[in-house]
Order: sequence, then structure tokens, then C-alpha cells
Amino acid sequence: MNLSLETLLQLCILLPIFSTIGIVALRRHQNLREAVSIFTSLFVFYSVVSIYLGLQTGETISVHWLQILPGLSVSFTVEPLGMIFALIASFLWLVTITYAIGYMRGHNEDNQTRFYCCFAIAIGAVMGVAFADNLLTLFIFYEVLTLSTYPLVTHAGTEAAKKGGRTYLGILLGTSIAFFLFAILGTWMIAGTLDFTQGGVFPVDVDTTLLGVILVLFIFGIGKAAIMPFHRWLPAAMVAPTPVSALLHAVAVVKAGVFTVMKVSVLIFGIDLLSILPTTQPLLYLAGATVLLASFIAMRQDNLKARLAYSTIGQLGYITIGALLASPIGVIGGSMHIAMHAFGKITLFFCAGAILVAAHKSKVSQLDGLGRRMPITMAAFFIASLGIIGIPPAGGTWSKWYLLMGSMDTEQWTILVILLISSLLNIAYLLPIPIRAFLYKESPANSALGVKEAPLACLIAIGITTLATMALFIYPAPLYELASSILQTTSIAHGQ
Amino acid sequence: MLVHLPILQVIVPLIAAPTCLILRKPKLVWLFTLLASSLAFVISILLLQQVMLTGTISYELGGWSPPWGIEYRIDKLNAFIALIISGVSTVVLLAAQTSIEKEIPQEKQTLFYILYLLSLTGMLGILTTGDAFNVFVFLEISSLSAYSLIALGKDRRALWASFQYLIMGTIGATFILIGIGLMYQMTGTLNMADLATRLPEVAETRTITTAYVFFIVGVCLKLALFPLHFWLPNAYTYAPSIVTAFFAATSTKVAAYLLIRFTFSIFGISFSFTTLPMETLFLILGISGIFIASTVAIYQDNIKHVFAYSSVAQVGYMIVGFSLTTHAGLTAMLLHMFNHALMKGALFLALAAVVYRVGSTRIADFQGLGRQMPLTMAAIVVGGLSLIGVPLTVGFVSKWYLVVAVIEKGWWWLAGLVLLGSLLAVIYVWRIVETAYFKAPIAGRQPVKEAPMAFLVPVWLLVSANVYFGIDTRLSVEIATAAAKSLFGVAQ
Amino acid sequence: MTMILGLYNYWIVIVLMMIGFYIIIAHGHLIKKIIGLNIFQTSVFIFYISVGKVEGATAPIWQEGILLYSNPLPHVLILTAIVVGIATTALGLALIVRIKEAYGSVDEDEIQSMDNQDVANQEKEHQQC
Amino acid sequence: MVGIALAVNQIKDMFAVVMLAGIYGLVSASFFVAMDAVDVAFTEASVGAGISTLLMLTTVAMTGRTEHEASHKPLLALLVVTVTGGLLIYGTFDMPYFGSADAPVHNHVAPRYIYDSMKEIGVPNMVTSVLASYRGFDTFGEVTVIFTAGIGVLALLSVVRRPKNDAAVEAINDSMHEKHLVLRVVIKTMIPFILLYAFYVQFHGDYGPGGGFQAGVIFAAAIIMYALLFGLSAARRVITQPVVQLLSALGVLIYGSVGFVSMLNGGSFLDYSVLSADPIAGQHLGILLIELGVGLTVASVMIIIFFSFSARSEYQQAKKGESL
Repeated sequence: MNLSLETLLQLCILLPIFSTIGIVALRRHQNLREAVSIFTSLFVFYSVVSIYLGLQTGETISVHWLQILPGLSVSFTVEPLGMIFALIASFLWLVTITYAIGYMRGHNEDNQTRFYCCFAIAIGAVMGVAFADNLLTLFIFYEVLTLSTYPLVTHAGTEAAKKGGRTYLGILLGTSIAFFLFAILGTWMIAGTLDFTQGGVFPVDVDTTLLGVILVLFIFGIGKAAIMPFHRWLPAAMVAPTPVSALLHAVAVVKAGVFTVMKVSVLIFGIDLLSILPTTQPLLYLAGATVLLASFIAMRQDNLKARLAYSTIGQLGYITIGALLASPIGVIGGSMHIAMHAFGKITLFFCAGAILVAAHKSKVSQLDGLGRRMPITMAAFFIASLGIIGIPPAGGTWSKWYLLMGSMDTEQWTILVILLISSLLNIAYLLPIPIRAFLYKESPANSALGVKEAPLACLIAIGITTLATMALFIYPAPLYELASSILQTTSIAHGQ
Repeated sequence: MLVHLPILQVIVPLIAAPTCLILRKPKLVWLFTLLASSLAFVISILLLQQVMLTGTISYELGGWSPPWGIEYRIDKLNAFIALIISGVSTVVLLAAQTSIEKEIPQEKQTLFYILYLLSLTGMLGILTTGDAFNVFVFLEISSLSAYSLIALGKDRRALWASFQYLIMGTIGATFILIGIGLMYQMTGTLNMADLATRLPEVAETRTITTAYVFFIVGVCLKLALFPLHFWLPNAYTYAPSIVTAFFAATSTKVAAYLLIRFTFSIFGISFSFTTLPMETLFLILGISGIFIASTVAIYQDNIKHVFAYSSVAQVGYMIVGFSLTTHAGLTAMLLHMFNHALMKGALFLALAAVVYRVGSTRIADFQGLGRQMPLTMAAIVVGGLSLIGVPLTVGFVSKWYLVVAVIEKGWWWLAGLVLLGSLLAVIYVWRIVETAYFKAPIAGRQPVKEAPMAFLVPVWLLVSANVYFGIDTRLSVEIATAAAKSLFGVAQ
Repeated sequence: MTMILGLYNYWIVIVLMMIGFYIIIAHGHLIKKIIGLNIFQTSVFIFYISVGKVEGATAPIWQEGILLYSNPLPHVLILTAIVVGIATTALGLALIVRIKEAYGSVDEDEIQSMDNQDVANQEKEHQQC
Repeated sequence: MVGIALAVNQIKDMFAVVMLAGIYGLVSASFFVAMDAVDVAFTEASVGAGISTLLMLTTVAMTGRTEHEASHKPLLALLVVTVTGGLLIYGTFDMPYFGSADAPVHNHVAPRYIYDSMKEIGVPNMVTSVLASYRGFDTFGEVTVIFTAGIGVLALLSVVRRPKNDAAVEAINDSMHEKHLVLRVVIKTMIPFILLYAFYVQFHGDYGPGGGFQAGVIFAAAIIMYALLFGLSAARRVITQPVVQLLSALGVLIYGSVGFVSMLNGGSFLDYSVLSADPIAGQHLGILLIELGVGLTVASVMIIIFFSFSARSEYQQAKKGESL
């Protein structure tokens, strides 16, 4: 296949969306239907990689679709930050979909066709977000993402699921319309453009209080970043099937959130402006508070998935901090953490899912001694935890390191302390799980039912992500280069 | 014949009406009605093109030059709205025959179509005429036919709703009559353009103030502007579904047009907004309309009620745009008039399909329809999203322009309110989606089939219009802007 | 004083209008509402006609030698308006007849209460099913 | 008049109220005469006092006579009314005084009607010329309104299946008719004259007060009288429902086609002067035709309305009969 990179870029977004047609058409034949999904994901990953290689060779890739409002068009372009996001998303999606197939069949859930359709649309939307060239485009796909993931959350259709779905949609759609859109409009009125621009779009003479307010609107409006008090949707979404949670937490939704935060702070405000805004400091503390609180709550969760959910909220806080530190190193750390956390967290969720499938356990307190029966799973869980905490041999080490550096050179001592404390907290709520699994004595009840290791499909997925986590520790270089080039790259020509 | 387009716009459906009485056979009459309506649609398109190219057209009825004779005056504004109305009416008619078969007894169907044509005539007449009293006459044509159409509903409450509407409507019309009378008394003319030139001399008098107030109150009754909206919800709910779809998309637009026409073109901005504190009043009414009506909508059990109240809320949005008294604001209003017609047309037509299959629009009866009537429900979802104002739908475009206009005025708080208002929409739309998709079908009800093509085609025509004009906004925006500009041209 | 002489006529008309208006809103009996409507409108007609009156003029029917006529335009308008009026009345009355059949009453409150009753019943139904 | 209005407000017996309303109509008619509006007076008399009273009586007969104690919020109503009234009074203060010849009304548009209509249209009755020619389109609208009302009433009241025990109804009618034998004879002899008068009004409209509308009403009145005394079915035998409906449609169509013809003759819609070589003759012709259309529609719609009402009441009686 020798398609031009532009074509590939558009295909990343369109192909998944069109694949739904095939999925619906083939709803009667399971295997074919899944085949379509797999093929799509493979192709998306392929094209993203080739785009990445293209970017390495210094090409500028941008596509301009159509003008929705005068001076505002749907258009896409490739820049490092988006590249990182796209790479992670497309890769992990590939993994997730394989995992999902195993999982869904294992559980023989109904409405599977709807499930795969929404899955596909979601990833298309994510690609749209990743490559968006201006806020409007980003916003559009942001909403598409919300709407397409709603049916996934409510998949079970039970009262609980619907309630969860309501919270999910309510908060995400609500914040995005009430604050995010408002902030976008404000930006539009003040700056006259919504294109992502190196060094920000706002003219110098604008009153900083006003901009400060807009910044607040952005941070709260991007509900997907789960900054307290708008984090409730994340635990609520726990009712979803495990692959979905994985998608939400590692691949699509939350990452789209923090990614947007990054983009806004770097390419709309620009870190220089950001550092002088009156509201940056308070927001920074808010993010810090989110990190701490989330960790504390996580400790007190016995339900495994709930614990992981709160841990996610905490980790997202890290990335937001990275963005708001408004220092190059902070940005680098933050954007690296997007990747690191993605791999770590998705592994954890896969493990949780595997445990659920194989041993039908969902509570931490039930896991005693499970390590002997499910060694691979638990080992993976252990490594991934290290990744989240930020200890070798997992990639998390680096991102955390840069975040610390960032907070030092901006002399944010409070933040520094927060980061350190919360790392300890991470240890406190993650490591006990493998410890229980391996060292504790198995309760007779568990030994009674002969639990086996998880099905192969799951194990493969788990294996891949775990290896990736470690790989990122050993070769962080390419990721680091991308991250550090976020600030150097001059903005790509807009709106042609 | 091109010269005669302005009058043909109105005469075609008017003449078609009595002809139907001669044709008698319902099916035949339906086809004929459809023909007439689509003819009107074509004419309106031609007119709009002509106006966009050559500017305002004037047509002297009976060959008497205004102000002595009655003049038809087509400018960008009314050409635009005429387009909306004739277009929607045509699309809705596609489904009429099937829906009417179920909802109206055989021997009354012919009468139904006649009344439908007459109300179309009335609306178009109001739009195209350039003579104040002529407005009143055609207003009555449309109203009378509207009352009878609503009374044709199956439920006995239709009668009562219709009667209330009749009382309210007639009071409104009489108020308008008084307003016109006072204007005439002070200026000695009934021709709009002539009025516009002669009013300023007497603008300072208390009489003209009274005239304005009476006229506006009368119009607002027709517009169902909160708090004068009592008649609307029941009228929309118990009328035959097709009628609802038609009116919900059109009738408020006509009233809104009168509001704009008289405020901007005839009394002139300087009078309406400097002599009187109209904008503040309208702003308050608009905002409270948005919030109160939307909140009420959330607690309704009949989906038709839900959307009826949401219509009241939407009128609120238009009025907010209106009350800004800026070019941007007016553009937003016009744009929203266009978009809202598309949304509500699609939604109520989809409901008509539900009535056809399920025989009710109570939310309880929507359980499991998501699976049984996928296409119809999908249409409702898209329409709902458009109502909320999600990107890629027309709803988003309206919201965008409205908020931009508001911010341009520097009223950030108002911008916030407008956006918050749409959150309420999220709630009442999502109630429906949830029931339709995530509730098992009612036990004991035999499975419902998907609506017939006769519904799906027009519904999806409107739905795709919702999406198309949400993405490619050039056409609608261009016209709306031009119309708004021309109005301010008149005003200065 | 001249003002009173000059305007008393309008004032009477207004009083009439308002009585009619009052009958419409304040009375529960539907026929009475319609009658109120009639009175209301008729008085508006009178207003129009009085606007058209010229002191010492004759009816606007051309005759040799007469130069001062009252203004015909209001007459025309009101002719139309009367027709509209009767049309509305007829329709309203027809509605009343049907309402009487459907509800067995022509009193606003009774009908309203019955309406609410209907809603309640529907709710019951669907709780049953 | 204020007295009457107040009485209407007070009295609870519908029958009396309706009668008062009728009288109110008559009085206002005389008011109109006093203000030189002869045509209006004519119309108001035949409509306000005639038709509408008749209809109301029928309705009252069908719905019962008495009104319940108004258990309403008269205070609120009073408030609304006083506000509106107050505003109106406020509005009057800058009005030109009553009857003053220098009011703008008399000096802007009207003069042309008054002084030029004779040579432009050649019809002495200015009201007719304005009504039919200068503002001919309004009148077209008016006809449409009437037509709409007719259709609306039809849609509301038309009775599907003739009640089974038609005979019973017949019996009632006949028995009723036996009583008024004298009256019947008198009316029978009168009706032709009324019809004649109707035609006179129809065509004399150009010169004196009158015209299509009034003529139509009178014509209808004759038929209605006939129906009242000889029973609906008898009247139906004279004029059948479909025919009447057809005529009502025809009226509108005649009016419309006049407009179309003038279009085809190169004038604009309803421009009569192109109907014949000599504009004045054209105007005459046009006015004649459209007045005919008006007359047709008005008469037939009035008949339709009345028939529908009384048919409905018969239907109700029949139903009662069945239920008993």
C-alpha cells in the first residue's frame, strides 16, 4: 500500500467509523464481525506508525476538510503531542480489541454488535482528537467520543449501569457544553482564532484576569481530565465491562482529557502566558489536592476496579500538574506520563479482568494467595504497579522524574512534596495487592474451587502491555524526543 | 409569469383549497395538496434567488400603486421564512396520507387537507404582504384553519385545547387589530413601507406607543412567548400528529417574523428600543422562558408535551437573540428560526410515526422501541442532539452564533445562561433515549414494527437536513446574515 | 374641556371593549366567552368607524354636489373584520357543541378538572400494564 | 350600550344573554348609521343581530341555558382589564379629536378614494369601489376566511351516518310544523320576495349600500327560514349538502379566476381594468363578478353552517332516542 500520508491520516479517522457499517452488516456472523474490527485496528495502527515515520523525516502533514463556520474549519495536522497520543491509542486499541473479543465471548454478552460499533466510533473520535488542528475540531470529536462511549458504559442495561451512564454523560456532556464550549467561544472572541499555535494565540495586551477565568473554564470544562470536583463520572463508569474500563482509562477517554489540557495549555495559552496567569497557581494546587485525595480514597476501596479508578484520577492529576507547571520539563514529564500511565494502567485493568474471568473475584480482600494459581497475571500486575508508582524497571520512573524536575525548576516546592507523598501513597494502595496474592495464605474457600490461569487471549494482551511498560523503561529515548520536540516544533501552517 | 411570482406564492395554495372540495377523493386530494405545496416551495425558492440577486420585489395587487392599493413586498427576510415554511409543509405532507388514514375518519380527510392548505395560505399571506391590514386578514385565515385542524385530534382534549387556542388567538388578533387601527389613525396609511416613512413624525405621541404595545402583545400571544404560552402545549399535544409536526415547525416562525418586521422595518429600532425599554423586557422574558419551559418539559410524561414545552423554550432563545438588537443577534435569531424548524419538524414527524405504530406518545410506551423501531428512534436521537446543540448538528450552529452575538455585546453572564439552558435539554432528551434503548419492551405488548417508508423518508429528509446544515452552514448563514443586514439597512 | 368633547366618544368605546374583554376572561361559561369576544370586537369596529367619521360629512356614496364624505376606508376594513368576527363565532360555537358532547359541560372549570382527570386515568392505566 | 354590555356580564340565563347580545348588535348598527357607515350598519345588522344570534340560540338549545356561579378569579381579570383599558385611555390623549376633518386619516390615502374613484372605477358607492377594487385582495382574503369557517364547522359538526330512526326525527318535525300552519303559508309566500331582495342587494351594491356579502347573508336567511319551518330534511331536499359545498368552493374559485384572467390579460392579479378594452367597463365587469363570487360563497357557507348545526342537534336527539 503506498497511500499518501494525508490519505492515511484521514483514513485513521474515517475507516473505524465506516467499519461500523461492515460490523452491522455482518452482525449475524460473529467471526467475520470480529475480523472486521481486528483488521480496522491493524490498519489504523499501521497508518499511525507510517505517519510517525513520516514525521521523523520532517514532513508536515495536514488535512483541511470543510469550513463549518466562517474562519473555523474541521482540519487536522500532525504534531508531536498528538503523535504520542495517537501512537499509544492505536497500539493499545489493537491490544484491547483482541482482549475484548476473548472477554466478551468468555462472558457471552449480548448486544455485542452495538458494543463493537461504538468501540470503533470511539477510536475514530480519538484519532480525530489526536490530530485536531484547532479547538473546534477537537471539541467536535471530543463530544463524539463522549456520545459513542455512553452506550459502552451502560452496556449491561441494568439499573446500576443506567445510573452510571447518567452520571457519565451528565458530567462529561454538561461540563463540555457549559464550560468547555464557553471557554472556546471566549477564546474565539478574544483571539479571533482557534488554531493551535506554538506559543499561544492570545494577543499580549489582553487582561490576564479574563484569561485566567477562561483557563479555569477550560480546566473544569475538560471533564475527561477528571479534575475534582468533576471526577465522579470515572468511578461511576466502573459498571462497564472490563475492556471498556480499559479503553476509558488507558486508551480513549481520560487520555483525551489530559491530552486536551496539555494542548490547551501549551498551544492555546503557551507556557509563558500560562506562568503569569493569576489562576494557574490555584488550579495547580487543586490538581495537587486531586492527586492526594484520590490516592487516599483509593486506599479505602476494597473493590479492585474502584481502587484502580481512583488511582487513575490521581495519575491524571500528575499530568495536569505537568501541564500547569508551565515549564518545558514539566510538559515533557506530563506528556511522557500520558504514555507511561496508559501502559501501566491498562495492564492493571487487564489483570483485574483476567481475575474476574478466571477466578470470579472483584474484591481486593479475596485475592489472598491467588498468585500461586495465576502467577503470570499477578506478576504482570506487580510490574504494572511499579510503573504507576514510578520505580524501575518500569517506564513510570522517567515521567515521574521529569515531573519532579519540573516542579523543582519552577520552585513549586509544595507540588514537589505532594508528588513525593503521593508516590508513597501509590505504593500503599497498589503493592498490597500482589503482596496479598503471593505471600498471604490462600483461604480454604479459594482452594476449594480450582482456579486456573486466565484464558490465553487475555494472557497475551497482558504480556504485551507488560513488556511494553518495561521496554519504555529501557528505551525511553524515542518517546522523550517526541515529548521534548512538542515545544520546539514551529506550528504547522493553518487553514489552507 | 415570473413577474407574478409573489402573488402566486399565496394564490396557488389558496386556489388549490376549494378545488380539493371538488376533487373529493381523499387520496387524490392528498396528491393534489402535495403538488400545490411543492409548487409553493419551488416558487419560494425562485423568489429567494430573485431577491438575493436583485433585491426587494414589489407587486401591486389590482394594479393600484401603494399606498392606495395593497402591495406585496418580498425582501430577503420574508423570502427566507417563506422558504422554510413551504419547504417544511411539503416534507410533512409526504407522510400525511399514511398518518391521517389512522388518525382521522375517512369522510373528514378531504376537509383536513383543505384546512391544511388554507393554513399554509394564511402563513404565506402574512409573510408576503406589505399591507398591515392584509396581515390581519391572513392571520385570521391561518388561525381559523389552525383551530379546526387541532380540533380534529382524536382525544376529546383536542377540542378543549382548540377552544382555548381560539379564545387566546382571537384576543391576540383583536389586539393586533387595535394596534393597526391606532397606527392608521395617526398616519392615515396601512401600507408598511408608507407607515415606516410616516411613523417617525408621530413617534413621540402616546398613541403610537400604545399602538406598538398592543401590536406586540398580540403577536407575542401568537408567538407563545412565555408567559403567554398556555395554549401551546395542549394544542400541540392533542392535535393530529401531522398537524403538530407542521405547526411546531412553522407557526411560531410566522409570529416571530411579524415581531421582527414591525419592530425593525416599521417602527424602527430607534423607536422600539430607545423610546421604549423593549430589549430589557424581551431579554428577561426570553431567559425565563428558556429556563422555566425547559424545566417543565423535564417533568412531562407525554413526549409531545416535552417537545411542545421545549418549543416554548426555543422561542426563548430566538427572543434572546432578538433582544440583543445587534446585527449578530438578529442573524442568530433568524438562523435559529431556520434550524429550529428543521429540528422540530423531524422530531414531531418521528413522533407521528410512533403514534402510527404504538398509538401513543407516553414515555412509558417508548420502552424498547430503540430495538423495534431503530430508524425512527435514531431520528429522534439525532433531533434531540440537535436540540441540545451538539456539534455537527444545526443546533450547535444556532447556539454558536447566539453566544457569539451575546459575548460580542459583552454580556458574559448571559452567554453562560444560554449554555446552561441547553443542559436542561440534555436531561429531557436523555430521558427519552434511555427509555427507548435501555428498557425492555413492555411485557404483553406485541412487538412493534418499524414505521413505514411514508414516514421514514420525510423524517430522514429532515434529519439529514439537520446534519447537512450543521456541517455546511454557508447557505443558511449567508441568507440569514443578508436578511439581518437588510433589516438594519431599513432601520437606519 | 375640548379634550373631553373631542375624546369622550373613544372613551366610551374603550369602556365597551374592556367590558367585553372582562367577560372573556372572567366568565367560565363558554358561550358567554364567545359573546364577550363579540362585544369586544364590535367595540373595536366602532372605534375604527369613529376614526373615519368627519364632522358634517355624509355617507361615502357619491352624489352630485356633495363634497364632504366620511372616510370609506375604515368602513371597508370593518366590513372585512365583521366577516372575520362571524367566522370566528361560528367556529367557536361549533367547538362548544362538540365540547358539550364530549364533556357534558360548557363550564371552563368543570372541563379543566375533567381534563386533569383524564391525565390521571392514563397514568393509572399504564401503571396497570 | 354600556348598559347592555354590563347586563350581559351579569345575567346568568344564557337565552336572555344571547338576546341582549343581538340587541347590542342592532344598537351598534344604528351607531354605524349615525357615523355614515351605512354598509357596515347593514352588515352588522344582518350578522351581529341576525346570523350570530341565530347560531348562538341553536347552541344554547343544544347546551343548556343556565350558567354556574362564576367561580373565577375576577380580581385578576379585573386587574388585567384595567391595565389594558388604562393603557388605551392613555393612548387616546394624543389622538386627533373625534370627527375633526384635519386628522391624518382624512388627508393621506382616503382623498383619492373619495375624489378619484368616480373616474377611476365609476362606481358611486366608494365603499364598494375600495372594497372590490382598490383593496380587492382584502376582500378575497375575507371570502377565504368565510370559506375556512365553513370547512371548519363542517369538519367539526358533520354527521357521519344518518341516525337510524330517521322517521322519529321526521315525526318530531312534522308534528312541530302542524302547529305553525299559518306561519308556514306566510313564510312560503314571503321567501320569493326575500330572495328577490337578496338579488337586488347583490347587484345594486354599486350604487347604494349593499353588495355580495349582505346579499349572501339575506339569501341564506331565506333558506334558513325555510329550513326552520319545514324541517331540515325538507330544506335538504331543496338544496343538497354536496351542492352547497360545491357552490361555496365555486365562489372562491370565481373570485380567483377573475384574478388569473386579469393576469393573463397582462395586468397584475385582480387588475380589472384589463378585463375589457375600456378600463371603466373592465372595472364594472370585475366588480360584478367578484361580488357574485362573494355572494355565492357567503350564502352557501352560511347555509352549510346552519345545516351542520341543526343536523347535529337532530343527530343528538336521535342518539338520545336510541339510548332511551
